[in-house]
Amino acid sequence: MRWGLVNAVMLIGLVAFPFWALAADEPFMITLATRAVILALAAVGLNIALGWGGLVSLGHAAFFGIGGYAMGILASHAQGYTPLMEWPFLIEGTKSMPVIWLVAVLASALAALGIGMLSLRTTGVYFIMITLAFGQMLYYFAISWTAYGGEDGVSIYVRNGFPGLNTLVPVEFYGLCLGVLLGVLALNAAVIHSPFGLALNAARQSPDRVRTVGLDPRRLQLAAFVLSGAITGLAGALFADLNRFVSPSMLSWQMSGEIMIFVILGGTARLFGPVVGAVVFVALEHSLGGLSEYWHVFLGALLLLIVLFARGGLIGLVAGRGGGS
Amino acid sequence: MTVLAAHGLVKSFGALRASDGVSLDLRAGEIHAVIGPNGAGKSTLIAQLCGSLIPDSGTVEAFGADVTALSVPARARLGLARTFQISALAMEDTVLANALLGALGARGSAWRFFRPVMRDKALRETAEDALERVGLADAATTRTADLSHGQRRQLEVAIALTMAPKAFVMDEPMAGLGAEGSKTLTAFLDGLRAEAPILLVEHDMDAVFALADRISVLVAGRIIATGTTAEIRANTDVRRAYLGEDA
Amino acid sequence: ETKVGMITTLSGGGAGLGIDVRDGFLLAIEQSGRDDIEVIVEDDQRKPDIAVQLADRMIQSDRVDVMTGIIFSNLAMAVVPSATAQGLFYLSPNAGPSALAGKGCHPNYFNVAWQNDNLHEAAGAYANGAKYENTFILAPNYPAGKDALTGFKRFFEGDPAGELYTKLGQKDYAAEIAQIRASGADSVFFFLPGGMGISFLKQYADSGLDLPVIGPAFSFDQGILQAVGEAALGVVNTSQWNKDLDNATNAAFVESFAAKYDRLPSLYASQGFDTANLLLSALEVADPDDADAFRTALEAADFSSTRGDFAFGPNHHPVQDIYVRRVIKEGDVYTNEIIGVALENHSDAYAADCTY
Amino acid sequence: MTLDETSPMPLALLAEQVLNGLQFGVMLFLMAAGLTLIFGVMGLINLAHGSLYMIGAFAAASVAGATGSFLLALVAAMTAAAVAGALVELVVIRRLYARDHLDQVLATFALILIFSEGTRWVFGSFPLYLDIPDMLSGPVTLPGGIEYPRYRLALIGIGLTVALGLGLLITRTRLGIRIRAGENDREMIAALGVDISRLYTIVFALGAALAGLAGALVGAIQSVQVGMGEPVLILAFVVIVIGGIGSIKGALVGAILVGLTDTLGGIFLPSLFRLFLDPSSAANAGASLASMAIYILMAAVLIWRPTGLFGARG
Amino acid sequence: MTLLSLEAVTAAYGPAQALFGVDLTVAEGEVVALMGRNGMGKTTTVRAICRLIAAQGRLQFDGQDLTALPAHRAARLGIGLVPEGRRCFRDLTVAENLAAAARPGDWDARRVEALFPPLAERRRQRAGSLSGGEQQMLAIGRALTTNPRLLILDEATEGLAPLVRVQIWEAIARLRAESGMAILLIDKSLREIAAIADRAILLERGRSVWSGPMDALSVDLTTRYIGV
Ligand SMILES: Nc1ncnc2c1ncn2[C@@H]1O[C@H](COP(=O)(O)OP(=O)(O)OP(=O)(O)O)[C@@H](O)[C@H]1O
Ligand SMILES: Nc1ncnc2c1ncn2[C@@H]1O[C@H](COP(=O)(O)OP(=O)(O)OP(=O)(O)O)[C@@H](O)[C@H]1O
Ligand SMILES: [Mg+2]
Ligand SMILES: [Mg+2]
Repeated sequence: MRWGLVNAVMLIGLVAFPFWALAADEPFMITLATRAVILALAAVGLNIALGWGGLVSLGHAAFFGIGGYAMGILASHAQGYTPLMEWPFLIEGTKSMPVIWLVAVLASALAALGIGMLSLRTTGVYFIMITLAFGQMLYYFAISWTAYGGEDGVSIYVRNGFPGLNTLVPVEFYGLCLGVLLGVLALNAAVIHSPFGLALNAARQSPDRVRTVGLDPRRLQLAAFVLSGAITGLAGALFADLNRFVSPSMLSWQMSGEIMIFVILGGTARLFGPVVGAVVFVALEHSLGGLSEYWHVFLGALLLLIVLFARGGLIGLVAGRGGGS
Repeated sequence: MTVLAAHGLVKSFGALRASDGVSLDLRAGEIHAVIGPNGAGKSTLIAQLCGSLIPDSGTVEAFGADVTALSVPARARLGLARTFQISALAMEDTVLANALLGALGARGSAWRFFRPVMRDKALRETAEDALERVGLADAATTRTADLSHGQRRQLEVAIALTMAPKAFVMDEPMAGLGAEGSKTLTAFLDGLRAEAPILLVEHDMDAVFALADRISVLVAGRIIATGTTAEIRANTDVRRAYLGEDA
Repeated sequence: ETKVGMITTLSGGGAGLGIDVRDGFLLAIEQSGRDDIEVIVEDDQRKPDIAVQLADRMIQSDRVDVMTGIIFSNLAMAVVPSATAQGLFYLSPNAGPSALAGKGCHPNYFNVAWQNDNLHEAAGAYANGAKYENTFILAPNYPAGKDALTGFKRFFEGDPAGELYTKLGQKDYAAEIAQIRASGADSVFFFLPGGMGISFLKQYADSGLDLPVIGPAFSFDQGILQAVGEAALGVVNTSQWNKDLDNATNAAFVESFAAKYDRLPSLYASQGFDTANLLLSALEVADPDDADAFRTALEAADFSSTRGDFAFGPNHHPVQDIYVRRVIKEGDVYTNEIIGVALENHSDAYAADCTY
Repeated sequence: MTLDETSPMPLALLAEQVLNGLQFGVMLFLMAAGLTLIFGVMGLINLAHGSLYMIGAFAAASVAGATGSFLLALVAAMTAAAVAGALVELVVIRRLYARDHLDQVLATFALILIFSEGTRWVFGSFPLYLDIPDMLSGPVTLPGGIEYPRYRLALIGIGLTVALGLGLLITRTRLGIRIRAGENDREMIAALGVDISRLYTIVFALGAALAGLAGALVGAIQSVQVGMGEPVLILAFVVIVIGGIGSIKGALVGAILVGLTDTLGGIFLPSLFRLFLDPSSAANAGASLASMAIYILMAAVLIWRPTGLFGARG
Repeated sequence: MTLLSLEAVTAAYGPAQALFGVDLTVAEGEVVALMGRNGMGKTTTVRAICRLIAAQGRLQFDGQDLTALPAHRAARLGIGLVPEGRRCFRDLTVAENLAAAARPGDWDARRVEALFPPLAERRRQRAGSLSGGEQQMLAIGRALTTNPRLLILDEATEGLAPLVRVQIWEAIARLRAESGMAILLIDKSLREIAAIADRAILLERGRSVWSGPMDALSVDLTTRYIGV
């Protein structure tokens, strides 16, 4: 099928890209690609809630930011040789990515559980807005959280380490992020074809039906929301590591909006939709930036043309509608 | 033996008493039809029996236990299968996927994240059997939204079948079916009562008189009569309030 | 050939500041007549992650020698530590967060504008001179806002009648103004950059309250004054620069800037101009490839500043006079005149914490 | 502080603050009314509503600058925003009614980019000047000795008048009936012979005009600058969600609730924290919580009533 | 005189074709029944006439080409639709439902209320809170207030209790008798249709397969195409 072809092309492109960049002596292109891959990961996370779960969350920056702060807090303590907490038991900071990832995933999953339990009482636009509300609460909290820099955020000077890799080398860090993305995509593919995926899909379309066969749609959706939040949280940790910096802007509603734009732009409920969306958006941002001081106008116009003429997102445009997941 | 029963159900929407002390029971092996004018509270009664509405007072009993406090899924897991007055289906999915959902529900859990559902033989068999029985086997890979109205009603029944329930509750399964469709479905339901009793809400009097072992007449939230087909046909109140035939 | 990477805010709400810094900077480069300096200008959209990305690009692909341009403290915090850690020089034309002045200072980081607290400290000092005893103070609830009130209180000898942190980006100050009225304060100090300050001043002027107001230059600068209009007339503010500062460099700068861009230069333009001149002066002596020599050349600050005397303290932040200005109307244009000096040869409070 | 920890807030000050909250709420209502109308009638999530607010303010500032008349400026603001709104509806939105909500989100997000940077292109990067008209400047003394800005009183008056007018329009006129009918079933109203496209353009332009009016009115006491619309947009969304989407009454109640919460929260929360924290930490903690207050309000309302105070639909 | 005429009309929902060639005419003052089993395209034909779905072929109303018109213009030519599923404006009151699309003519809210007395008693009640039968009456009344020359009734008795059905059929008969309005009728109950319709058209898989006077409709045809 054509969408299968699109996925394959994307995959090959992502893997081959750094080789091209190295050959063309464009090292920054690798960093840019890393950014795209990480944002894609965040969007893949959102897509699970939004695309398959039908949960349009405008608060995913919360998880992105929590992941980011997990990295910022742990690494800044490790960097300053100050313990994270001494009572009731001693917790030290760390500069090890695997540990940071674990913390980021757990923390954002926990947050998603709490936010999800309350938000899932509502549906539709109300759900959009209540998730936004929780996102904004965390945003304002982070702004005034002086212990970790408030609006200025937390800087770490050197990227964290991953066993067996030199993360300071752009290609190696790119490879690591791509690995994570592909792993998560594989997980995503498995989940949507699993019994859980089937039930989640039905819960989006007809919660009453799901209920009458003896399943609880809200619990299915909550599980999807938690999974989604955890993945976006992981992306947040990587993003913070890419920038060696975390600040409340990672928690802002604009960030939530951008992640959502990636998903819609690429095509909702398509495995590679968010990846296409993020890659295209980052590429546009990069290539239009030099065009004019007012390049946002052109970005806007392009996006507008895409929505008007590409039903079902860019993947839909290329691969045709229907089929999909 | 009583399979499902309502005891003195009261449910108000604001000033309107949609159920005003409704008591009724469904016995093993029977089809019990509930008829009554539009807005009499039939769907409201079904919603309370299945758990999607909580009664203001009164109790619901299923399979010998008080289930008034149980949720819809919990009652479904006990063996209560419902079809909707307005089809509630996963429209973007295939017909088979909808049936698989029922089978999944019957199994009691959807918490499996990795094994592709299509490769689960047991599930597929249950689902395909049910489709076969209602005559939808050929449409298994059709998108549900592309089904005709009548086929959707058949799918509703098929999903109920996948659950191998101990009682069916059906809200106007014939609505919108043409004469032919009604005849087929009537014959099918006739056979189904051997598997599990059916509480049937229906306006199609031909079907009701052909199928029902007992009939209850609900008017303005109250049961005004319960009896055999012959008794109801003869009841002048019913004729005046509902059938519109000269008494 | 020297490559300079300028990351600054050119789009969105804060764009006016970045544009002025850029224009001032480029004016100085142009006037130097040197064609071996390439300035790469990029828009950070006021987003930290974009700023970091641009910095990465400039370092990795463009291989710049010196970076500059950032307007906002939070963006500076995102870019500067990692850029200097990679051996680049960073010359700040505006933001001066305390974290980079004290413990987090770096030998390759130079601030050509001020440490964030400076203008607020000067306002505190001015308040003493004006015999204010219970000034009401307010600022947005974010690190620069807290630095502002801390800076003010560091020098203010009276007892603030009230201390308020407002929401970042807030535009309606009716509630705060009512509190000021009720507090019995004898004056008001506020730090509300950008649109927040415009809103506050207009609403304050309309409220009928006539307590004297002081603030740092940011809310009274050239780019913004026209939008505040009459409400700003007579307000006293503190600044290290004004267009009427009496020195030859400044006179030439003001004239050439106005001639080239057809508007009066702002504080930010002067800072951009000075930053470029500092860079040019160091390039005369050494090459950035020779980091130690280049650093020494920068430390000497051997350039003529639009502010008159200019020197770096031990933490590479300015030691300079800070003036008191008043908003006046010249013809149709609102602008400032200098009415005195608030602090002479002022450095910052964090220098002692800085060890390289 | 003269407002020391133990003495209660003077009644006059409290009254003044309540007025402030009311005024803020009433302005939010102007934004929210258009948004809720557009959402309710067309099912459209219009993120570009904030841009229309900005367009109103810029149009007002330009016209006030050129003519010196505030009244003309208001007319210009409403006209410019209505025209922009109608254009947007005709050129873009019209093609998206049949689509997913999410496509509308993406399209209107793109419109924000175009409008914001386009405005900067035309008007430059510096804020514009727009001031209160002389007639309405300065304070008046209200009963109880409260000195209150005349302009803000006028805002409350204008806002409530618009609310009343809009309420009558929606409930009493044929246009209003058709708008609500379109909300229920847009295909059906067309099948009965009502030109739904024109109705939508009118509603969109009406919503836009209200946003433009709000932008101009608020622009006179705030800054007229690029990007001014988005923070208000978010607040307007909060308002309509609290009130219940599609309900004008809900928008009014929601707006006033949000206005009061925001204003009074900023005052009382720091005082509350002062009971058990030192003044500086109290100011800090209070300010932090105050900035979250309306979001907490919204979350609480939705958890309690998942479709807002007056909403029926999800 | 022919009011409505369709020739070789086709239509599709996205990729799925639903009409393959429908021919149909309704003359002024005539009552025509459109019949066929479930999913044969009756509602789709109605949607094509009302311009709610894009259709190809020749569609004319009163000599005017319908295919170029948007839905509201078609309606204004004098087509009044009572849709499948009633679709009253549920948040509007009865009176507002009757006002929403009213156009000047003989039929106003008063006359509708005279035809359906239950509506008069519920003028201020939300349509959504009416019983099914009352909603059906409202849907018919709403179409009448547009003063149509052709009234289209799609399943006007579906899901109604027998007593209410009788009332609806009586009203339709009165309409025909009193105002001589042309009516295009879709319904499942052959007996009632037979009593009122002049002509019938049978649909089978999106095609019109038979058309003729009501009394020429043989048992053979009805078993074949309707299933009774
Ligand atoms: N959620 C609700 N809120 C308010 N009123 C309701 C609600 N649900 C049902 N009603 C009202 O309760 C009454 C009974 O409705 P119900 O749907 O049970 O009738 P019914 O007998 O199933 O009618 P029908 O034969 O038309 O399906 C009606 O008047 C209906 O409008
Ligand atoms: N919205 C839709 N999308 C896709 N296919 C549709 C849609 N509506 C109807 N169809 C299909 O078009 C065909 C004709 O349907 P239509 O509703 O016109 O039938 P009908 O004769 O009115 O049937 P019924 O008696 O059940 O109302 C059917 O095969 C149906 O499945
Ligand atoms: Mg019912
Ligand atoms: Mg039909």
